Amino acid sequence: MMTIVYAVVLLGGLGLIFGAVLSFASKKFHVEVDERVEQVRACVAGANCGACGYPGCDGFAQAVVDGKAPINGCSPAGAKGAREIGKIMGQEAEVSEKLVARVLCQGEKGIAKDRYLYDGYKSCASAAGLAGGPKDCRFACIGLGDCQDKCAFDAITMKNGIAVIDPDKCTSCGACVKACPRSVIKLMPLSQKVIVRCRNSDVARVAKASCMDACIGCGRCKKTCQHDAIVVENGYARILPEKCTGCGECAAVCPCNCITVE
Amino acid sequence: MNLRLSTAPHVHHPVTTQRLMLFVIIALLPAAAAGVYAFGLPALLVLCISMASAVLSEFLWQKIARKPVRINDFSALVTGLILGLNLPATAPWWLAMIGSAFAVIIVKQLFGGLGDNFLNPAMAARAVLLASWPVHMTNYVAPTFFDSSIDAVATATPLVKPGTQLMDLFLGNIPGTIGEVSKAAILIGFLFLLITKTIQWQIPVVMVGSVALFSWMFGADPLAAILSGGVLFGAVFMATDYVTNPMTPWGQAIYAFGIGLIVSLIRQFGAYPEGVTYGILLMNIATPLIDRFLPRKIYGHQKEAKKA
Amino acid sequence: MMKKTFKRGVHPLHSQHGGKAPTRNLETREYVSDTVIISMAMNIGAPATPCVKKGDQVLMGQVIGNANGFVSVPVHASVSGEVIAVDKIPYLGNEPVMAVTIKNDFADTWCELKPLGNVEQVDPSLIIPAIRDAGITGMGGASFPTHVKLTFKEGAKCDTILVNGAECETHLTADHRLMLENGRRIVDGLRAAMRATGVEKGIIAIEDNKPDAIQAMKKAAEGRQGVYIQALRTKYPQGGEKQLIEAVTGRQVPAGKLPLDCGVVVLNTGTCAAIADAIIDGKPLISRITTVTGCVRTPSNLKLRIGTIVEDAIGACGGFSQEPGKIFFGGAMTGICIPNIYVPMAKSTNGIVVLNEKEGKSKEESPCIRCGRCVAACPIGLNPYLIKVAADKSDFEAADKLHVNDCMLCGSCAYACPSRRWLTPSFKFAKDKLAAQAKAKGGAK
Amino acid sequence: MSEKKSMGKVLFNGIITENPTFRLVLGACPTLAVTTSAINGLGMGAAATFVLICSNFVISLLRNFIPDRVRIPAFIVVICTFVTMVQLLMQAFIPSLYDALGIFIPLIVVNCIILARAEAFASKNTPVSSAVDGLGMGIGFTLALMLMGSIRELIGNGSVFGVNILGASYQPMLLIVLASGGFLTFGLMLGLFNLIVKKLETKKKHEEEQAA
Amino acid sequence: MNEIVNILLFMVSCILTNNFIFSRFLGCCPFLGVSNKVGTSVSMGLAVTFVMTIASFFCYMIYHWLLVPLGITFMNTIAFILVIAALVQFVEMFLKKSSPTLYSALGIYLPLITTNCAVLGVATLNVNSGYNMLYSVLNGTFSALGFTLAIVLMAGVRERLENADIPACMKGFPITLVSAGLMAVAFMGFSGLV
Repeated sequence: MMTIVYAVVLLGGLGLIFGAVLSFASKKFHVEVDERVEQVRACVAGANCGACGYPGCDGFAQAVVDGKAPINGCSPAGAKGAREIGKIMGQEAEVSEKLVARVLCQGEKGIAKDRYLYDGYKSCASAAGLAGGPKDCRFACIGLGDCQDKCAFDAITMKNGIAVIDPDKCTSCGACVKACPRSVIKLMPLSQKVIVRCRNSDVARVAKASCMDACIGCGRCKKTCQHDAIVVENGYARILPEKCTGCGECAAVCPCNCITVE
Repeated sequence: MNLRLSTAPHVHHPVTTQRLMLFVIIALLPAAAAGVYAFGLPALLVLCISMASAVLSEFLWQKIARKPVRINDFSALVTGLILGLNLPATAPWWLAMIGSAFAVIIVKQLFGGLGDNFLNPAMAARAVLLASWPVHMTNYVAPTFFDSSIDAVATATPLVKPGTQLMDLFLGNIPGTIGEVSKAAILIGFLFLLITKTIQWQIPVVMVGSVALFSWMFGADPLAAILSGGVLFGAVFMATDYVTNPMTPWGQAIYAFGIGLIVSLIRQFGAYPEGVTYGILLMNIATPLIDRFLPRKIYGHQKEAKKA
Repeated sequence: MMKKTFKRGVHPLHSQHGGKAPTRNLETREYVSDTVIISMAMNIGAPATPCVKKGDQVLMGQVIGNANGFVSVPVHASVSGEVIAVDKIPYLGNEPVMAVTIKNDFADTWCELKPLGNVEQVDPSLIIPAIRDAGITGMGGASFPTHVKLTFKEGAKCDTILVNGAECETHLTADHRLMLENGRRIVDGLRAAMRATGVEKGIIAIEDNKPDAIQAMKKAAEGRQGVYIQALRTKYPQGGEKQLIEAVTGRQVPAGKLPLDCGVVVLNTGTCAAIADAIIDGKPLISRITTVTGCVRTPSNLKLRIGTIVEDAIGACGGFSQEPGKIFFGGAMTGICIPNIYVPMAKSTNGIVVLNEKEGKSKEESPCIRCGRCVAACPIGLNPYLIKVAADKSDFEAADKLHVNDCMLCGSCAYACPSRRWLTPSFKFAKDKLAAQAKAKGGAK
Repeated sequence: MSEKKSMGKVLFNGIITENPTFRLVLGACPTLAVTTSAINGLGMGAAATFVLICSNFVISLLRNFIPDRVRIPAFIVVICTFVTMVQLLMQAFIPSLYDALGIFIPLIVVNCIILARAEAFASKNTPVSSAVDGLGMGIGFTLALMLMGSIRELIGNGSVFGVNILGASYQPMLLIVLASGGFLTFGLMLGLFNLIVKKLETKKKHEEEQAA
Repeated sequence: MNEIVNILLFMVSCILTNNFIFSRFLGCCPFLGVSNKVGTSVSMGLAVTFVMTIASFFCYMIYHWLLVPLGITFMNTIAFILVIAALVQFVEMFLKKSSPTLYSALGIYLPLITTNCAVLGVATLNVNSGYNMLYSVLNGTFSALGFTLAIVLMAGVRERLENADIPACMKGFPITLVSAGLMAVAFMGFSGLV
């Protein structure tokens, strides 16, 4: 009987002492932290198991807010936790319209003329620095896959010497845009269906000599467009997405097949 | 005329991975021959099974994992041969087979294949075999030299026993694993590797020196310590495995010194009679840290370093 | 005399065939083609602006492109004749460059020259402007305007001018021939540079595989004030600026700084000769010695007018001996590939090397076996295998921490690699990206 | 009906989708240490399951009374109570198993699974579903431990649950029942599990695509 | 003299022979989780060493001076975990306020340690093995150093593996476990050393 009393007293005593000390300490040693860290902290499992590779749940929450840890990094919290964290972290991101990365080049093998046989390090950036790149057109997609390497979502494949982006898989993270040494990839609104797939600003003669599908800046599309949605600048046409209705008449008149309609 | 373009350099040293591996195999041949001479056909059988299993495992893995098949770089062959040379001649066929498969698949390919393994595959496999089937792995016999009049006598330990002549140790007239018996053959291989610049002298020399030093400190005969067991074989062929030793000469010296220390410790105080395998494995594990923490002098940074 | 050297490095000559033998012992030949294409961007810094137009008649040595700013030099006509085009042409870099094409009338009529006379007597303050007006840039490869190198900023202290006669690159023997045939001019040029800058000591450093050049230069330097000859071990990259300084003076160029920061200026032998030409004869830089070798019928050293088209230069050597697979300007360790044979050579083109299909073909990369050969080769003391991993992952921050910016792209690591990994290109990639990042950051501020 | 369905889902979640051992890789210490034989695995799993169910239930009951600031220590005390109960029970009734599991019985307290479920599930759900969650997780844990125990026993000893299977001529691979064998087996099984899950996912996706 | 030798041997056995990770399986969760960077793992190891030392000390006192006299030794687990939890939390808060540098180096790992079975394990082991106070504290310190050694070595290996071409299904935990297994094989070489 006494044992039970002792046990209870001990436990209660220890609990009281520790509780008092800790509550005192937590007031005394309080340090302010980012509000979002606390919110994220509330969503994780809180077991301090270390499975995420960060020093405890606080460390993980901090890392998520800093953008270092993935939102699904807490395996004990499961998919549900990840969604909640995603909500906290993604509040700003969801406002704007969905973008998608587009490759503005159709210079496949056989369509764009080759300048030489590239036989070096498999990187567009390297090839671009060698005598103006392996393709005659200096605006063309080089096709060695720098963007593919950087895409974390397997959205990019190299087909016939150019990059092709699957819009369903693209998350518009922009990694490929940064990776491309030629700036061939651009982020565009997903709703824009009519795209000029060329940005060759050479004069028409040179452009046509280097690629069959090069935009020569003839302006026929501009004349055809009833909505003033096309401008011709720097020797190539560009579509203004806010005016474009997606009718596709421009694509029909383009002599060089460089406008595509989805 | 279609010219090729690439970035510089446009010439390369003629040495290739394949050729380096081939040199190692050639250097291993004397030791293998000595082993087969000492222990007879069973030894040859063990070597063949071990090599075949290693190459086959590599081939199958690369096929299944849909990776480029690179068995022609000979690295699997080297692994198989070294593992075989680390087995006793009495090893059953399945032991050699499992060992090689383990070395190639678990220790090497699971980590990404050649160059990505952090442990020497043959060594790790040997340690695993030793822990799994201790009886089979330590069933050493005295050499028969194809002389049918000598019975194969089972002996307990490959290490030096009182009364063993140093000359016997050197020439290989002792029980032990297939490859490690003849020190003379190993030295021939070492010279070959040095001449072809396949390896540098640092690791073998420092390791042997360190074994001598520590066995002397612990009160054993340094010369016998070097010549007995797998010290020489390990120093020349296993500690020098490119993939698992440090990159810089100083790092390699530290690494080799550490192996010597651990080998002597285990031999003198540990439960195992021989510690070369564990010495090499443990220093393999420490290699990334050695590479990481050993400072390098970089051109143009000396003064800064002094300031800091 | 003690032979000096630097740490690590490789020996590409000992293991390579091709080598230097055929061109080393042949006297330099003069060759003039009927058309030259003179690029306006032959120096690091701002390109020159063409000041002639199609149809103009030009004289040899006449300025056809004006310098733009301080780090820029004028461009001169290398032949006399008619300008037949002023146009943008695709060249070796990313962007097309402006170029002037001149049809040679083979009269070689010089424009009016203004010689300054003997280098020991000329007014030192006139030397540097003369060097700039003569359009002289570093002729070893980097094409840095020489007058910029010799104009010291306030407070800079320089005690030595080094003349780089190491010629450590494979295939090239142009500097070797120059030293043998025109050693006096090199010494004159060095003296001019020394007098212009007030530096007391000039050292001409030569690798010991050219004993005849060492002898010739010793003779040429006899009795000249403050000029010394230093023999160096034959090793690549002995002729790299930083390695040369380390080998000869024992000093190191601080990371991210210029040689001047450790009190040294390095000039190429060809540059020195050009300086002498500019001072003594008043002639601008319109020709240079170029080694044309590899798969050509008669490999030779040619004295070519700047802007000579590769096809003509190869024709002057009897044409191709085998189907060419790869052609590059410079030696095999750092040479820059050309896309076709219709491009012109420039002031820094010290060699035109033709490899056949087999030699030119790149080998497939195999996995790194961590053999440490790259580490043992790197003259800077970097860890190439680690930098390569970081660069391949585009982890430029990590690459920066591994000091990729100290890499000078000498190619030693890639040469030594048994797995044929593309080490050097990936470093260049990382360096370019880091430079772009730094620029973007600077712009943002 | 929907209640029942969601209970089933909770249960299934613990056993397969979020299997604590193979999917979440929690509680690695006991997984590695006690799975030298199938029976040990089963025993450990059962003990942990008991603690999981009870602690989840109790914590869920108390969830509205425990102040937020001290909830972790409070949870630990609850868990600890049940662990001590299990410890005493096993000591009394199955001493051989208790000896075999040794220190890892008290260490159930610090098993991440239990605290993680308390924090992530029990403190936000009803007592009954918390208990079911505990049961699911517990079963998942037990199955994993038993599977690993069986494999290690089979390879390292030629038997499962003490019954010899591979025959007398089998040369057991002793390493597998040693410490290093635990790591190796767990690692390889985890890899295999990942492979299977991935295969299933791609197959499912493929079917969905075809259906679409 | 003999005692000193015994203590030395005891230390070696704690670090190498009876390594917490490779032969006792204690502290595996942080060993697997926090071993991805060498710097992090060093900090983690030192934090564990610190906590294990003082936890051994306090638990010894609680057990022998409170639980034993009261006859409620069955309460050891619950008492120990309370002591450890409170201790860790107190140290964490103290560090956070008093020395932010030390906190950022070590303190952030402290919460992880509460649920680290190595700490509770060492307290329980001390009781089970009947160590006196000196040996308890030594066991705490040196076992933790053994843990540190293991986690730092592991971190070195993992940093290297980061760039390895590991099959997709083996990435992360699986390959870490296999590495740990192979490292444990190597550590078997130390068996019988003491």
